[in-house]
Formats: sequence, C-alpha cells, structure tokens
Amino acid sequence: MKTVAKFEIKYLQYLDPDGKPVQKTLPKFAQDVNELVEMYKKMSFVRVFDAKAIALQRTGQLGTYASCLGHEAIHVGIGLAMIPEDVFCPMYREYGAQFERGVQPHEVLLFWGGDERGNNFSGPKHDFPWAVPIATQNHHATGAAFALKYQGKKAASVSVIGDGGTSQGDFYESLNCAGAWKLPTVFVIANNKWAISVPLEIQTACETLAQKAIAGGFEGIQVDGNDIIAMRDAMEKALDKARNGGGPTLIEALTYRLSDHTTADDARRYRKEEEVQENWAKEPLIRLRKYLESLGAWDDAKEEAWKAECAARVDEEVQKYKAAGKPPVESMFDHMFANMPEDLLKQREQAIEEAKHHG
Amino acid sequence: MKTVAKFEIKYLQYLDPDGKPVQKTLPKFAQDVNELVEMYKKMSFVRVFDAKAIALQRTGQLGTYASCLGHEAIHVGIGLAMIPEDVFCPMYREYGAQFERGVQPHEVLLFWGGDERGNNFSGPKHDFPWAVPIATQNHHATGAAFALKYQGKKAASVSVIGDGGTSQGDFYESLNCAGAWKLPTVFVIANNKWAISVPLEIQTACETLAQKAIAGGFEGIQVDGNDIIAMRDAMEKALDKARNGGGPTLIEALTYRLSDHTTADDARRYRKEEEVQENWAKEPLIRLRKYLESLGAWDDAKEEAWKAECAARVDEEVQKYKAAGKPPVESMFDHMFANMPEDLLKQREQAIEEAKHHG
Amino acid sequence: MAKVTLIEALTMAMAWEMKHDNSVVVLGEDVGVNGGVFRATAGLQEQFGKDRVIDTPLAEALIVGISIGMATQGLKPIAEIQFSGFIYPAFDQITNHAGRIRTRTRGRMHVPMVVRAPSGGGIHAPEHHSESNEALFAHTPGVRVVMPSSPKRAYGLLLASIRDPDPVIFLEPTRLYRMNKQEVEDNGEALPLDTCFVLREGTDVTLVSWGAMIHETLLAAQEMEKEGVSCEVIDLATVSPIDYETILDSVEKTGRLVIIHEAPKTAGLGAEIAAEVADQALFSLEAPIVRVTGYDTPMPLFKLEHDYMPSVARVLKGIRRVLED
Amino acid sequence: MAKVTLIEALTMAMAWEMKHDNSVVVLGEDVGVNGGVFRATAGLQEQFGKDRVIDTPLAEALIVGISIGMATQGLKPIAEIQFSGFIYPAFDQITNHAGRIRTRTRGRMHVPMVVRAPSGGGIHAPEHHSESNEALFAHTPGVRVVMPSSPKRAYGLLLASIRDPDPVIFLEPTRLYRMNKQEVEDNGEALPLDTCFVLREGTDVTLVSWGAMIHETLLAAQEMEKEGVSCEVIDLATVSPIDYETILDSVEKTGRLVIIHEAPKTAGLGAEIAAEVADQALFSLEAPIVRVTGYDTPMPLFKLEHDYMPSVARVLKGIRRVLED
Ligand SMILES: Cc1ncc(C[n+]2csc(CCOP(=O)(O)OP(=O)(O)O)c2C)c(N)n1
Ligand SMILES: Cc1ncc(C[n+]2csc(CCOP(=O)(O)OP(=O)(O)O)c2C)c(N)n1
Ligand SMILES: [Mg+2]
Ligand SMILES: [Mg+2]
Repeated sequence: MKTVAKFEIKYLQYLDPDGKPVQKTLPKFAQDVNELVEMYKKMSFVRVFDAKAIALQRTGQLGTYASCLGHEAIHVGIGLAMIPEDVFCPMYREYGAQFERGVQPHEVLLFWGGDERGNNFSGPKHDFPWAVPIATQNHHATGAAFALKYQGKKAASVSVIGDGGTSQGDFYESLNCAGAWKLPTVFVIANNKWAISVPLEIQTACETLAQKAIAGGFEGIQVDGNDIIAMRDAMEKALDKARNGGGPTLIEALTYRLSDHTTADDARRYRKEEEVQENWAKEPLIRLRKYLESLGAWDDAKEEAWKAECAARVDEEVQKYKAAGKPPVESMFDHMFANMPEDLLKQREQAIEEAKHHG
Repeated sequence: MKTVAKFEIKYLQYLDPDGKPVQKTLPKFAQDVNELVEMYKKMSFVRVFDAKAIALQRTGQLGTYASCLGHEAIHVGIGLAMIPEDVFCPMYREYGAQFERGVQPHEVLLFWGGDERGNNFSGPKHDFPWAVPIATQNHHATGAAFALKYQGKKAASVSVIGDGGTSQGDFYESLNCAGAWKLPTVFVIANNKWAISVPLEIQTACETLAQKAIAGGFEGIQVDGNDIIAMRDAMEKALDKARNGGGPTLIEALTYRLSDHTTADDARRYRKEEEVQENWAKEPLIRLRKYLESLGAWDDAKEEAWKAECAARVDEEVQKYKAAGKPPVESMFDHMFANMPEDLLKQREQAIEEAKHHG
Repeated sequence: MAKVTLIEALTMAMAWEMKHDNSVVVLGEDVGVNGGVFRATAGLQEQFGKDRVIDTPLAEALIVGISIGMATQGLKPIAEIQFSGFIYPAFDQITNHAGRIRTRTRGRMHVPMVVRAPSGGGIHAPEHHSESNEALFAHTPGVRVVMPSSPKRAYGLLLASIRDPDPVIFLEPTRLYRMNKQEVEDNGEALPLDTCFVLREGTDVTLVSWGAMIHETLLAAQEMEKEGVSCEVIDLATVSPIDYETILDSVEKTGRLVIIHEAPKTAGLGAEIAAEVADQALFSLEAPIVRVTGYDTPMPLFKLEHDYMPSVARVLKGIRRVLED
Repeated sequence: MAKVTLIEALTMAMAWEMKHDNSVVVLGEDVGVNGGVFRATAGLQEQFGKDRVIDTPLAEALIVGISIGMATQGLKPIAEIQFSGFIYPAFDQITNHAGRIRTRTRGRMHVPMVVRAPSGGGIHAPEHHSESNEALFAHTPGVRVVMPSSPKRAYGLLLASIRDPDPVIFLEPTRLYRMNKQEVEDNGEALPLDTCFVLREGTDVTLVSWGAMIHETLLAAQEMEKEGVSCEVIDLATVSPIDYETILDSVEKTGRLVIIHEAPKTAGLGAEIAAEVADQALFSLEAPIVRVTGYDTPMPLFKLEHDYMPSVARVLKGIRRVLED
C-alpha cells in the first residue's frame, strides 16, 4: 500500500530533572540569569499561595479548592509568553498564568470562596473566568481567536485543558476548526497523568496527547511541562507563529498532579504513594533552583527571604479575601441581563425581603 | 528536538477508474469472477432503486430522500464484509449495506415516506435505524461493540459517517473510547467531498480523514471508496481484526456525492458542473463493469437484462410501499413506553378521537 | 414598500444590521454560498464577504461555543443552527455559558449573540427537523427566547435580538417561512423584546400562542367570531422572559384562557403561563385553563405529523371547553 | 436490618441488581477504584470487576451514547454523570435517541438504561455542581425522570429504574445523600414508578415537592401543624410522567396547593403541576396556586446559595399565602 501522509511528534526539554541543561543553547530569555531568577520566584510564589489556599480550605475558610501543585512551570510559562492583548481561556487551576496577567490572589480565593466577584478580576477585561465544564473553554478560545483575526489585532488566544479533558468532543471540534481557519490560538494540554482518579492509560490509547493535533491538521508538540524554560520557549514560539498568521499549535505539557484533584478528593484511594514520590523528583521548582544554584544565582538565604516575602504578600491577600464578606443578595440578579425583565425584578425584591428576615 | 512518535497513513486501491488492476494480486474473493459479477449486480440494483426513489420524490410520492448515487461500492462493500451477528449503525444513505443485511427496499421508502414502520425493518433486529443527528451513531456503535465484547460474541459493530460528520465531537469521543478499550468496531468515513454545500477544505485542514484515527490511538487507512474490491477487502480485514481482539480500525473511503445532498437540495447553487463530471469518470460501477468485460464476464445484453430485473423488483417494492398506507394514529403512542403512563393513554384516546373527526 | 415573506424579512434584518454594524457576523452550516438550507442567509456572503458570512465545520457545540468567544471580544455573531432539533449539542454552551457569563463575571463580560434556528413542524420534513423546544430555553436563566409569527415581527424582533447585549435564542417557525407576504419597511426599526403583541382584541376568551400556532389560533378566533364569541389573541413573541402583564390584564378582562402550542404538553411553556395565571389571577377565572398542545411524544414522521400538531379543530374544542363552564 | 444513608441505599440497590442480573453494568467518570466522587459506586468494582464497573473517558455524550448502544444489545447500563450540571453534552443522546428509539423502531429496539446524576444545591459546591434540571427531562418525551427523597425510596426506585425496560433519568439529591439514615431491607424489592408518595396526610393544604426540597416541605408542614394547619405532603418521586391522580385527589380535598421546588421558576415542573390542576380541578381551588421555587438565575456560588434555595421560611410564607384568601 502506498503511503499518503506522514507525521511525527517532537519533544522539547532544556533542563533535566537535576537542573542540567540538555541542549547546547538555551533560548535567549534563559540566557539572562536575572530573568531566570524572576521566573523561579514567580513559581515559588504560586506554590506558597497554593499551600495557603489549601490551609484555608482545611480550616473551613475556603470552599473546595483545586490545587496547582506541580503545574507551576506550565502556568507561569504560559503567563510570561502572553501579552495583555492575548485572550486567556483557563480551566480551573492556572493561577500562575493569571497572576502574570494581573489577576490578584485574593480574587482566586474569592472564586473558590463561593463569590462571583472573584470572576470580575483584575487584569485584561477580555480574559475568560475559570471554566468548570471541561473543554468548553476551547471553543471560547477558538471564537476569541476568530475575533482577534477579524479585528486585525496582532494577538492570539490561549486555552488550557487537562489530559482528561482531551476525551471531550469539544476539544477536537475546536482543534479542527482552528486548523481549518488557521486561527491565532494555542491549545495547551496540561497532562498531569490523572483526571481525578482516572489515569491516562484509561483515558486514551494514544502514546502522546500532542498527536491529537494531527486530527486538526496542524502541529502538535510535546514539552517537558516541569521545565519552565521549555514551556515558555514553546509558548513564545507558538504565540509568535499564531500572531503572525501561522495558525494554531497544540502543546502537550507533561507534568504530574502532585496534589489531590481538589481539596474534596483523597488521591490515596486510587494511586500509589511511590508514584507521587517519583514525580516529586521531577517537579518544576527544584530543577530550576538547582540550575540557578549552579550559576551561583540562588542559595538558601535567598530562598528563605523570598519565601517570607511570599508569605507576607499572600497573607495580605488573604486579608483582602476575608474582608470581602458576603455579597449583597441582589447581586444574584443585577447582572442577569443588561435590560432587566419585569418578573426578575420582582424576584429580586422578594429575595431582598427574604434576606432581611433570615439575614 | 527528539521525535517521540511517528505515524503514517496508507492508501488501498485494486482497480483504477478504468477498471485496470493496480496490484499484482487481488483479494481471494475477487479472484472469483462469479463473485465479482454478483458484486456488480448488487451495486447496479442499488442504483436502480436510488433512481426510482428520486423519481417518486419528484412526483410527490415520497418525502425528502437522501440519494446514495456514487456511494454504491462503499455500501455494498460494507454489507458484504459484515455477518448477521455484527451490528450496523448507519447514517442515512447506506441502503446498499442494508439490503445486504436483509432490509427491504420498501422499508427504506417507508422511512423517507414519513412512516416509522420503515425503521422496524427486516434483517438483524439489533441493527440501528438511520441516524439523522450527525455522529450520534458512532456512540451507538461503540456501545454495541462493548456489549458484543462483554457477551463474548465473535462479532463487531460498524458505523458510517460522512466527511462533514468528522467535525462533530461525538465522532472523536468514540474514536478515543474505542481505542482505549480496544473495542471490536470499524469506523467508516464515506468521504464524498461535500457536506451539503460545504466542501472538504472548509471542513478541515487535514490532508486525509484517515489520520483522525491517530487521535484515537489506532490504525486509520484510506481506501478508494469507488473500488468495491478495495472497500470490501479493507472492511473484511478490519472486521476480522476487530472480531479477533485486535481493536478498532478507521477506514476513510474516498468517493464523491454525484447527487444533490437530498432531494431538498440543489447542488448547482454551490458546486461546479465540471467537478461532478470529472467524478463521473471515477464512479464505482463503470470500473468494475469494465474489468468484468475485460474478463468476458459481462456485456451489454447482460446489462440490459439485469437492469430490467432490477426495475421489476424495485417496482414490486414500490407497490408494497404504496400499499402500506397511513399508520394508525395510535401508533404514535403505542411504543413510547413498555409500561404506558396514565396521562399518555388519555392523550392517545384524544388523538384517536381527533383523527375520527378530521380523518 | 416590498411585500416579503417571513424568511425574506429575516434576511432583510440581517443585511440591514450587517450594513450598519461591522461587528455583526453570520456563521453556521451552509450559510455561505448556499445561503442556508432554507435560504435565510441567501445573498449575504456575496454582499458581505466570506469573512463575515462564514460556513463553519459541522458541529453545533462549536458554532455556539465560538460565537460566545466572538461575542465576548466585541463581535455580534448571528449563529444559525440548521434545525432546532440539532441544537442539543450546543445546549451546554447555552445554559452553562451564554446565559451565565454576564452574571458569573458580575458584568465584566457579556454575550451579545443570536442563535437562530428553524423550528416546528408541518413541512413534511424528516425526523428531528420539526422540533419545538422553546420551553427548554425558557427554563434556562440568562437567555432570551424569541419566536416571530409574521414578516413584520420577524424583521423587528430579529433586529432587536441582534442589538440586545445579551444572548437570544431566536426560533423561526419554518411553517410560516413562506406562508404569507406582508409589507415590511426596511428601515432598521426594531421591535421591543419585553412585550407580547395583542393581535386581536376580544372580550370573551384569551388565546395565548406563539410561533406558527398563531396561524391556527387566529383562524380559530375568526371561526368563533362567527358564533359570536370574541377572542383576544396574544402573540407571546418573546417567549422568555414572559410579559405576564399583558396576559394577566387580558385574563382579568375575559376570565377565560386557552394556551396553544405545538411543543409537547408536559412542562411546556403553556404550563408556565397557566401557572402564573393560576397564581396571579385565579379569582378572575371563570373556567379551567385549557392547554391545546402537541402530545407527549416526539413529533412523528410526517404521515402522522398533522395528527400530532394542534389543528384549528383542536383549538376550537379547547375554546369551547372554557366556554362551557 | 441496617440503617443506611440515601447514598448507601443506592449502592445497595446497584449491588443487589448486579448480583442478580449479569447484564447490569455501571459506567462513568471515576466510578471504578474511586467509587464515584460521592462514593455511590464504592466497592462495586472490587465486587464485580472492571468489566462491569467501568471508568470511562471524560465525555458525557459518550457515556450516555454508548449506554444506548449497550442497552439496545442486551445490557442494562447504569451510567453515572458526575453532576447533573455536566449532563448537557449528553442531552442530544437523551432526547434525540434514548427517548425515541422504541417508538422510532415501532418497538423493535428499546433502551433499558439508567442515567444517574447527583442534583441540587446546598452542599457548598463549586459552580455547575448544584443544578436542578429535572424539568428539561420532564419535557423530553420517552424518558422517565425519578428523584428519590429518602433512603428507602432511593433503594426501591433505583431498583425499579434499573429493571424498567425504558430509559430513566435518576436525579439524586446530593444534599440528602448523608443527611439521614433509615432502615432499609436489602431484599431487592422495587417501588412503583407510576405513583407519587403521600408522606403526610392532611386536610387544609396540599404541598407537592420532590428531591431535597421534601426536607423543607416536611419541616414546614410540622411548623404549620403547631398553628393548627393540616398539610398533606406529596413526594412526586417519579417526576415524569407525573401521577396526577394523587395530586388532583388531594387538591380536591384541601382546595389549596403549594408546589415547592429548587429549580428556577420559569417553565419549571411546578408550572406543569399548577397548570394541570388549573385545568382539571379549578373549581376545587379556594386559593391561588403558589409556587415556591428557585429564582430565574443560575444557582449562585455558595456564599449566596442559601439565599437562592427555597427555605422553610419561604415555604411557610407560600402556605400562608394560600391560607389568606
Ligand atoms: C463536562 C464536565 N464533566 C465532568 C466534570 C467533573 N470533573 C472536574 S475535573 C475532572 C477531571 C479533569 O481531569 P483533567 O482534564 O485531566 O484535568 P486536571 O484536573 O487533572 O487538571 C472532572 C471529571 C466537569 N468539570 N466537567
Ligand atoms: C447534528 C446535525 N447537524 C446538522 C444536521 C443537518 N445535516 C444533515 S446532513 C448534513 C451534512 C452531512 O455531510 P456529511 O457528513 O459529509 O455526509 P453526506 O451527507 O455528505 O453523506 C447536515 C449538516 C444533522 N443532520 N445533524
Ligand atoms: Mg489531569
Ligand atoms: Mg459528505
């Protein structure tokens, strides 16, 4: 039989888990030690925030929370590669990317604290809030990319989805459309090997998730998602391509969910502790820290000082979160429609009345 | 960057458009001239039926009808490769496959004549009726394949979808699941280049549709869908693999929609007559006929005699269709539930009553 | 002024708005060269180009999902779903996103999108081509649902829907697409989305309907007039949120209410109207509230389609029932 | 006899039926080792193996679509949708196929499938985890919709649903999952799917509710009793098709009706019940029919969730309104 099409999937890594460069040259941004230090600090901040959020939940001060432990390189890498004019369409744990875009930590807490005001966040007004229904965000990113192209803006959209999310039809529909229309968009798969309790091998027979791009007719690559240099580099190249009319890219970022799925989950029920331990050896912070230490750019004292600074900043944010209190009951109605229907106004009055009584 | 996965898509053809073999040896079934004659006759019957159905519609004796003109090799090829224990999940124009499975032509007419009794057709009781909502049939085939495997049956399911249908998320979800579970199922894409007025290049950026299988983690091949030998051979191999635990296969069958989309459509509005003419040169009947003629197994006299036989048989079926009349009004209710709810029984009475008056 | 069909009025409205607002784009299956399977977008691609009248891949969740993406970024997409029976894959995007983004973000983002879909039976179409599913969207917070019943109202309501800053599900009665012509001035004037239309004033019975069933409802009202019964006919038009005031005022006047719709009875919109009246105007009622509706079965294939759909005879029977008591 | 929670009763029912019928399989996201995010399927995979308790890929249309495929070929799938707010991608398969295959094929094929989904709010869950969408399925011909409100009824109704030869959407009130324990005999006895349950007899007012709101409804009835008002409390249980007879009999007795549900008001199931009563029993009514429901907004994030859900106070207010007139 004759062959009519051929494909291959490439893999990108700059730093190995021990912090040793595996390529002759690093991307330009990574040749600047100060920049690498900044990148490390950003990841480190996210981790401090994450631990605090979990602590708040454990002490009844926050609702269910989705940790991003282990995903810091992917998220900060995305955030650093994007420009404000780009449109970000997250799933539900990409705080590292969002902080970079101006979202405030207390806004993240508000969201998980059961308060819509968290979705009215700082940063680009056009960025999407967290998308809980898996894979729906891909369509928003595809539509946003169309709008950017239509409006002649030199910008792109970025969506993030999990390994589990790649089983949803929406994901493929968007791949196919973005490919057909050559849209300025980047699809990131944060492949952390688990979808709640379902491991990757139950989710799919595919040897890579990057190869899903072949079904969209465009390029997919696999990246070490624990290597922030690789992640940022891949994102920058993909975004550059997108903003310059080169169409979409799919980036499969390999990582591991070091936390429970959310605080409502107990991963010990379904996965082995050894597997988690093995993956701690590959996590994103330690390798960059080792590399920085090898360059003499980081040490224990700096680490301690930075951690303290993070803790202080996170505490401030926690205070803001707590100070927000309960939103007014009428806010449930006030943003339903620009032009409020009569009957809804009546319901609003009723709800205010009720709240007075059992308030 | 290192390469982590490689794929290629193969193409299968035995007879070229001029009826010349392009491979040294033909599959075993195709070495039997009588069998090839039978195959030709079956395709020819489908074409006679199709023309009659269109004529019925044009004269107000049938509702909207989806022609299968040009698809005869795909459909008859599928039908011949399947065994009764297999489960067939068609879209809406696979009459050639269904006739092979025992569905009667007048049942097809009943369906398009606005009568559910057409779905209560002859042939395997477990075969699905026509699926109008695009791509939903893929899930049924995947579920049926699970059931067959669970029950330890040596059988497989087959679903057919169009080129347009490959844009629907359901299609990919089923590919992924069938791949992950290694299910005994064959996905056929009847790529006839058009989805109503939308040409393939608007539908996708993919150079082949067979490559969509890569997103499911299993084999996809491209077949000349106008070559019934290639089609049947590919189906037999895929079904054999499926029934023996080898998992799913995706077959992209290349053909061309020589008709309007349905009788409600006028393709002249959106596609060039030359394109249609070019594709008439590649259609499935003529090439097999030429090959048979080259073997001395077919000639004009046989053609004429067979056409007359087909016409007679189709006429009988048309009579049966016409004799069916209008179904009783209560049949609208009688199969809603095995255990009929009270209120629905009342509605049934009401409808019978109404029918009496305006009957 | 031209006499146009309902579907021509829709095309006119889209063309007007596209001409005056560059952010309006049309997308869907076969909306381009083909002009839509019903030809609602006929000529638009020629006039406004392929950038603005876009044939999408065949995927309804995608069509509505990307429309949301577009709408939040400054465009005003008009998405066509080929038949309302194929809108279900997009239901998730409509209910979980379109109807919620404004309130979810406390007003930071909003979704000025119209989802058009031909709806209802009576045209001898294949299965799934004759669905009446407005009640599903009416039960969905945050979206408006509009169903026009004449060329004029189609023109004005579609313009209003495109201009509305929130999502509108615009369900078009296929049966009326080409049934009648009406003079429609192509002046870009929208009709309000927060009111019913009283098509006929009357004193004895209130008839509430929408979409294609307005046809049978008006015929029944004419018929009853011959018997000396004066029917008030209200076209809901914006079927969600409902303008209850007009209905309640009418029922208070007539004391009798018949609701007519093509969709299945159970949990249809007729129930909503009856319930609100049974709460707000119970003591004005002089007779039971009667619903004349489709049955709780799928729309059958077309040999039985007319047995399914409420006929003038069934509407008359309903009216006679409320006059009995 | 063991005292069990509602969710334990569900697990018991599935285990019973799996033990006695090899064609029953359980599938969904995280239903295997993890036993479901609420642990409804806890222990089932251990007991019945990976062939029968199956973790699916993350895709709801797939889960329901393949269940239909399985059901037509001799299996009895019990599909779990992780939360009812994620059922929308499967809506197409439910309405266009599950509810139609029997009638479409004139009885040749049928779909003995149960789709289970946790439903309703009140557990401080994230967005989309607290939806009440039973009315959408009630408006869908050909499917049954069941919502249990006690461990006993959960056990008996789930068994009945699994055994029913037609598709059942089985919506489970998460708020009641672990609220109370009740003695439930694990005897494989099903409860009927064609009847409401009168939980409390009364003479002054009829209260109709279902699912988790039964809790507030019963509390309100107790409260009213202190004031000398006797409330009849009806649990709809099978919310579609509805057993109208029990409701009509009750309203004819009491003359007053309050319907309580958590879902949004407009086109909710409360409307259906009110409408049917306003047709069949209008002249028995001594007061307007009152609906006490969720508002026409999405369920807000949890800081406002209790402002959204009908409280005992709101139910009492509703009851007082029908007593006024
Ligand atoms: C449509 C839909 N179905 C189910 C869920 C429930 N759910 C939340 S997260 C999750 C697993 C997601 O896994 P993955 O995509 O790998 O992302 P991860 O959480 O691992 O980052 C599921 C099933 C949901 N949010 N949306
Ligand atoms: C979900 C859904 N959306 C839209 C339609 C309307 N429709 C019927 S056939 C068709 C085109 C199908 O094209 P393709 O899949 O290539 O199959 P073909 O008809 O060419 O064989 C469309 C859009 C439908 N039946 N189902
Ligand atoms: Mg994951
Ligand atoms: Mg096609």
